[in-house]
Amino acid sequence: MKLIIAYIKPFKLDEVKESLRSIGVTGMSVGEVRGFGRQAGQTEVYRGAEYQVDFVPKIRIEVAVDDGAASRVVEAIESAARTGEIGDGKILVLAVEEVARIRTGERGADAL
Amino acid sequence: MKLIIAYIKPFKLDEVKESLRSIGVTGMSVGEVRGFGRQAGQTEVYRGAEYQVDFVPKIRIEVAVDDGAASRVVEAIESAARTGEIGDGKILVLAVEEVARIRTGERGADAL
Amino acid sequence: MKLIIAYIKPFKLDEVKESLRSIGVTGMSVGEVRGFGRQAGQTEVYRGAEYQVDFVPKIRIEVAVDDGAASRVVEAIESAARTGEIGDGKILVLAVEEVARIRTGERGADAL
Amino acid sequence: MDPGSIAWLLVSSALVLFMTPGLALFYGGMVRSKNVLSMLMSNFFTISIVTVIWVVVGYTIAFGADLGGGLLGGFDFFGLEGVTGDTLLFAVFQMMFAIITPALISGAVAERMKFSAWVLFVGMWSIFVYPVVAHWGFAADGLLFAWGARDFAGGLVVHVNAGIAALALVFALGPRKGFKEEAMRPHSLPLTLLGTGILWFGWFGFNAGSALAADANAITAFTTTQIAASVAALGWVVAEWWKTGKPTTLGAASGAVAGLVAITPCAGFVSPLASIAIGLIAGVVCFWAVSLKFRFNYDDSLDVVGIHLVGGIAGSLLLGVFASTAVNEAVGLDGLVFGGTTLILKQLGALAVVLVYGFVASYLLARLTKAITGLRADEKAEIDGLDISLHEERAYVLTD
Amino acid sequence: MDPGSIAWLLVSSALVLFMTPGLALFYGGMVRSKNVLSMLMSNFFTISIVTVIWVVVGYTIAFGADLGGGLLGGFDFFGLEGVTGDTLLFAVFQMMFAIITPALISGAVAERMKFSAWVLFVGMWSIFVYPVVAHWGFAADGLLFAWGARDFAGGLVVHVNAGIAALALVFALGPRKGFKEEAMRPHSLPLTLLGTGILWFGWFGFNAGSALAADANAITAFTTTQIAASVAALGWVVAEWWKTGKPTTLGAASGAVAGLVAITPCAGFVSPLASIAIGLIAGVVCFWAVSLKFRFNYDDSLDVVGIHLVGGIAGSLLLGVFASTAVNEAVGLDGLVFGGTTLILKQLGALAVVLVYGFVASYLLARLTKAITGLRADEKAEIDGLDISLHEERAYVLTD
Amino acid sequence: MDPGSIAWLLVSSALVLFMTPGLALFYGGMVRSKNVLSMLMSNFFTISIVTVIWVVVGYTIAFGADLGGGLLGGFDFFGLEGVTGDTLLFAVFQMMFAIITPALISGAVAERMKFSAWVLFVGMWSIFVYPVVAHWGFAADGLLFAWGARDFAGGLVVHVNAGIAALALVFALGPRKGFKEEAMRPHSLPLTLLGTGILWFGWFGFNAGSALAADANAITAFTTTQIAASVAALGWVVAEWWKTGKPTTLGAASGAVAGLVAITPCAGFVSPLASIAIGLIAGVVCFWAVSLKFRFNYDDSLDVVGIHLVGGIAGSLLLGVFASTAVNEAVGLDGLVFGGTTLILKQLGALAVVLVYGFVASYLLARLTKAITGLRADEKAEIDGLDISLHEERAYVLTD
Ligand SMILES: Nc1ncnc2c1ncn2[C@@H]1O[C@H](COP(=O)(O)OP(=O)(O)O)[C@@H](O)[C@H]1O
Ligand SMILES: Nc1ncnc2c1ncn2[C@@H]1O[C@H](COP(=O)(O)OP(=O)(O)O)[C@@H](O)[C@H]1O
Ligand SMILES: Nc1ncnc2c1ncn2[C@@H]1O[C@H](COP(=O)(O)OP(=O)(O)O)[C@@H](O)[C@H]1O
Repeated sequence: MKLIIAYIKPFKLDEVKESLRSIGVTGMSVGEVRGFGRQAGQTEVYRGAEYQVDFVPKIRIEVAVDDGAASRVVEAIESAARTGEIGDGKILVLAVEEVARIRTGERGADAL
Repeated sequence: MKLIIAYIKPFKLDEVKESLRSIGVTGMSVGEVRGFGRQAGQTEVYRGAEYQVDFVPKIRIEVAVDDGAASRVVEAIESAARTGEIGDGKILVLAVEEVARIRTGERGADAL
Repeated sequence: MKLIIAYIKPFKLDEVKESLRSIGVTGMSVGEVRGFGRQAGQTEVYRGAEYQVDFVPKIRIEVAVDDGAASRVVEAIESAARTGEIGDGKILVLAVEEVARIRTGERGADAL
Repeated sequence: MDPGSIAWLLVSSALVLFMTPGLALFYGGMVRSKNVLSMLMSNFFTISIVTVIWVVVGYTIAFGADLGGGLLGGFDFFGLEGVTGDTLLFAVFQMMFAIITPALISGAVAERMKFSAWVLFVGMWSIFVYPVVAHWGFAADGLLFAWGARDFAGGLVVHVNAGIAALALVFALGPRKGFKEEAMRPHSLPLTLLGTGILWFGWFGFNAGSALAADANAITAFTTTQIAASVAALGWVVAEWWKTGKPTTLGAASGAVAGLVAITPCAGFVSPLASIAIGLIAGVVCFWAVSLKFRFNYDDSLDVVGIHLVGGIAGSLLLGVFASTAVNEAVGLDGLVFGGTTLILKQLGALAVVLVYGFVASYLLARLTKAITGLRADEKAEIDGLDISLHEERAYVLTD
Repeated sequence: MDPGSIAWLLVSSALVLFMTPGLALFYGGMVRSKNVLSMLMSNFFTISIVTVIWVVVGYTIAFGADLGGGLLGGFDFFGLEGVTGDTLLFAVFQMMFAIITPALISGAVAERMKFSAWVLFVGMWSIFVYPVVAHWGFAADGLLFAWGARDFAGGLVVHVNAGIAALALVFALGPRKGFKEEAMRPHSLPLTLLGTGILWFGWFGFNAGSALAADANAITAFTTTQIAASVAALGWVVAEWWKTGKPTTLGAASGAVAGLVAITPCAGFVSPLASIAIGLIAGVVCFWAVSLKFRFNYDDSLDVVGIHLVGGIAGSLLLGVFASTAVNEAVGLDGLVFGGTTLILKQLGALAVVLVYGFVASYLLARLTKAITGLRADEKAEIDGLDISLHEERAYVLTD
Repeated sequence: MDPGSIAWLLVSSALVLFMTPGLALFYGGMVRSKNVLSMLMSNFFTISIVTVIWVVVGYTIAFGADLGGGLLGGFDFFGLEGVTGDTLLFAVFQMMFAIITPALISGAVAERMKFSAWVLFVGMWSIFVYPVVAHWGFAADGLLFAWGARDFAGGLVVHVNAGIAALALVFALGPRKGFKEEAMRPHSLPLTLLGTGILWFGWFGFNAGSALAADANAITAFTTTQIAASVAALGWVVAEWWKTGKPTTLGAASGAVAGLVAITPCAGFVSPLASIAIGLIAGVVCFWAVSLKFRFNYDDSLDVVGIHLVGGIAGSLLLGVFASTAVNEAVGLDGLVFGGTTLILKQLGALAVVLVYGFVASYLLARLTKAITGLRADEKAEIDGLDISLHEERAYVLTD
């Protein structure tokens, strides 16, 4: 199995979720991160003092999937999250050695 | 070494922590995520308009452990986090190539 | 490619970011976690009742890098995040099978 | 004026001023976290804009000696010239109404209107709409007042006026990206509830202060205000409990505000028992009215139309039903339940006048604003949030 | 009544009403984030329920002409019939007390009581308990007042009464899941401190308003209120600094409230110097009292017993020590330090009456409520939080 | 005193007390989330400390019969001995000023000062500095007042006095770790805006209450306060819009406070039109002044110097420009625009006296405090945050 980690623009979460759902993904976990990258951070001003904040808000998605589904998932995220502008984010694919479903104790693909 | 990632119900964190502690785990890192899965989201109502929120709050735990301890850790989490109801969560096991302790520069199992 | 995960003390984030930038790292993602480890938690008191809170706030950094850069990145984080006191944190190195840049669809090292 | 009444009007003025920050929080809690500062800023800055305008021309347009036909006040009090003592106190008390009225509108255009456009619109509206309508409804020689329509503390002048302007502006502005598709949940209901508390508190100054003395009429207005707010919250919550199965905090807050709106034109003109009926009707009707925007497809973000326009109309008409010359002679005519049929017709007429003028004038000002500054923040700003885009600030930084 | 006193009582009424939202925030900050709305809702909705009940029957039970023996007021003022002018002002001012008293109880049952049960309980309690005890303690012909016991602004009628009801309700309800095992830390102390500020501010209306005139007695009550609150905060913080090694923000807030509670029965009856002693004792005693729940195993979630019951008892008895007819003749008898020994006995007697009646009546109402709606949210609702389970709302949405 | 004036002063006292929690939130929102409770605690606890000190010695130092030369009040009112009725009301009203003045200082030393040091410093400062300067500026027989300098509601006594003490303390304390390197962004601007709303609301009591009666002068002071605050917010926002390209919420809030500060010494002595000028100057000048700390390298964390010292100086001097005996005879002399040249010199002289005494005395007290308790939290505490280190509490727990 694979763990797919994606960093995306926050307002794209809904589209990505729907896109994943439409290709049969049944689960995912989503968190907030601050991203640093090519996309410039934003200027903030407090009482006349300007600060350049390097980090921009991003959403981090984790999806564990079967080996076979991995590339479809990557593509689904890619197409849903793309705006074409800098800062659209990255997708990583990692190998997962084992998966367990807590409720049933199932292991492997059944646990997803 | 292995990295064990678990998504659990928030109110189970204390039990899972104690259970891990009792089998000798000395460290872990815990974050908040929103989970999407079989467990239905909750309805929210604002001024009469009902919204179905697909995501439910979950806790995400990361534990890096020795290869040998991995299955014990998975089981400890499993038994502590189980309620038997949908949404109890998943556990993933990933391979870790290297670990370092920042304070001492130690590497490998000693760093844990 | 590798995914480097580091748990560090929150106030060290700026130094770590600068240190990574100085060795040519162009991206990273940062989140908040609560860490459990050797470092003692803090006592909190509410209306005379004392609570020992085991978790301490930590910053979690993820950096995806080329295989060749991994050890330099680990060292850069290590030296920037070190205070020499308990709780400085850990660094994990995991293998990444694939990387994609959402904006362009690039794969592999080019996507970073 | 006796010192007791001066004391009461000073306090009332302070209370009504305090309502605007309260409103800012009430609205601020309801928007998404990326827009809360833009909401607060629109409200706070409205205090600044309107204060200046009111001092210079607003007061005199509203309360200067009528220029003829009850249409406009003359320029006798330009720059508050010669306004001192008790008259100055009245001018300041009324200033606070002039401030909160456009501030109310901000809820309808939340999360997408440009700040510069807001400043321009409020500036013009505070010259060409508010003081004009205030003259009609509040001045002794004003069109509607002289005709016999009544508005105790601003059901027409404040709430209907703001509500219809909100509708006009929403038409000119268009809906938020994602309207009816995304949830757009309130980011902090505790903030909204705090705002509700402040609004309720301040409304005693608004309504009971409008008696313009520390007397029995102020006591009546105070009482009916408290009752209507309470009963309307009850009405709204029961209605939603019955319809959606759950009583909500936002429902209680919204109901209370609906009740406060509806009692505003009636406060010192009706009995405590009548205020129970007024509150109940307002709570249920406004609960129903906030769903209209989905049906008719206008994005009144925070329900200014559903609550202030509809609640204001309800209250203004219910005055025609429950007004009692026994409670207060100054209302002039009895309402339906006391056998009077004239007042409600005058209220209807007055409503029509304010609705037509308010809509047309506000819509024209919105188009004019659009021509000068544009009305909407660009799409990227709307997506990233107005706080960072228009104000370069973040509301919450919990990570430093 | 002179306009100055009308102005002061109008303001005081507004201030006391404002205390309930303040209390909601004070409590709301102390619960976990999943229950903050349920806390706010319990308090805001109490305003609605009690306002209606007070208008219909509450006021007349409390202040109607006594039916005999000082036990109950008659039904002369049913539906506020014939209550106008100054009497209406008094009725409204007292209404605000009738509202905040049950609201105080909500802190004890936080994080587990069903909302429907709360509504029912508050409704019945506001008919069968509050106005009855108010009649005894506040009405000139009421049992305890006529007997010579004194309660300036509600030490007995409000705080002891609410505190003992809280205890009864806690017994009927049982502890929260995890009581004494989990930390259950306050989710937002800034909210609690804001609530404290509002409570303190409003309390001036509560205590100095109870002089029922803008006169020297109001000034005294105002002063002693300020002093007692300050000194009690000092006392609590010093006590905890000494005991746990750290001065806490929640300690300062809790101490201030304890002082405000304790001075309530005394405010217009004691000298400023006496209020220092009263504040100091209240701060230290209540700091100690909030630990009792762990020792005796009752889950008084937000320390309504530890602060309002204990603080109210302390204040009611300390009136027997520090009361001064030189400060205010109306107290009737001097306290111990001025050589009077009767008043403290009367205070003890009055306390006993209120404690017994309050506990028994509140416990019976709790059991009755249990029989009708059940008292507790089910376990899943308690785990998921009452906000989402009972109200289908989330307090904070920072991710949209 | 007539009941109306008593009512107004009771309310004003409550309003000024409410400003301190307001200030706590205003400041609390601006610090990082790990220090917000320490900020709230410093402010709330200041209420406790100063209340006690004021009752015991502060009032009599400030308003006891002069001991000679206008330097100090005598000990006639030690422990508020013999202070009752109207005099007690005055003492309580003035107490609230004595409280908020040191509270203002807390913003300058935010995020690093030890709590024990703060307690000690405030205690001594409230004996040796505040009441002394209050005597000079406010007492009829005080040095500066008798000489002919004027300070309507505390431009010198409150704002310059607090501002210069802040500067002295900042010198003694040194900058925060990371000053000029890290961003140190406000953690919750909604909290700051809420605080601004409360401050603005309370300031009506501060300034219009200082008329000490519900009369025409109170009305004037009320009006000029409202105008100056509004215009200063406008001025600040326009200045920053022009300079940085964006209008900010924090700018609007800061400007409003700057205007309120500057109008304080002038409120009842100038005309509404003059208050426009005063507000405008204050807004622009203070916007410029908050940048000085970066240039001159002193870490005045939340700009107490930039806003209160500079705004207080501006207002005190502008009184010399705009004072009008036609508005209020009590100002004694006309300002420059009315041809008077003496008043501004007296204002300058008075400023010099307060600046020198305030700086020297505050600096000495800071050194004394350092010798006794130390001034700063240790480095680890500063890094971890003062909340958890000094108070063992966390402001926000959203995860339980
Ligand atoms: N090497 C990396 N490791 C981890 N996360 C990264 C890395 N590079 C980029 N990211 C994440 O992806 C986001 C987008 O990257 P960025 O370089 O700004 O634009 P783009 O995706 O268009 O190349 C970043 O904000 C960050 O969250
Ligand atoms: N494929 C997945 N990848 C990542 N996280 C998942 C995945 N499936 C489920 N989860 C996480 O596990 C949680 C529980 O999953 P769910 O399907 O609701 O119930 P169950 O664990 O009983 O199968 C989800 O809320 C989500 O956080
Ligand atoms: N086994 C582990 N798995 C995941 N995270 C860990 C683990 N051990 C420690 N951590 C993280 O590293 C942080 C520091 O660890 P700790 O044991 O306190 O000190 P040190 O880094 O000095 O050994 C913890 O707070 C936690 O966030």
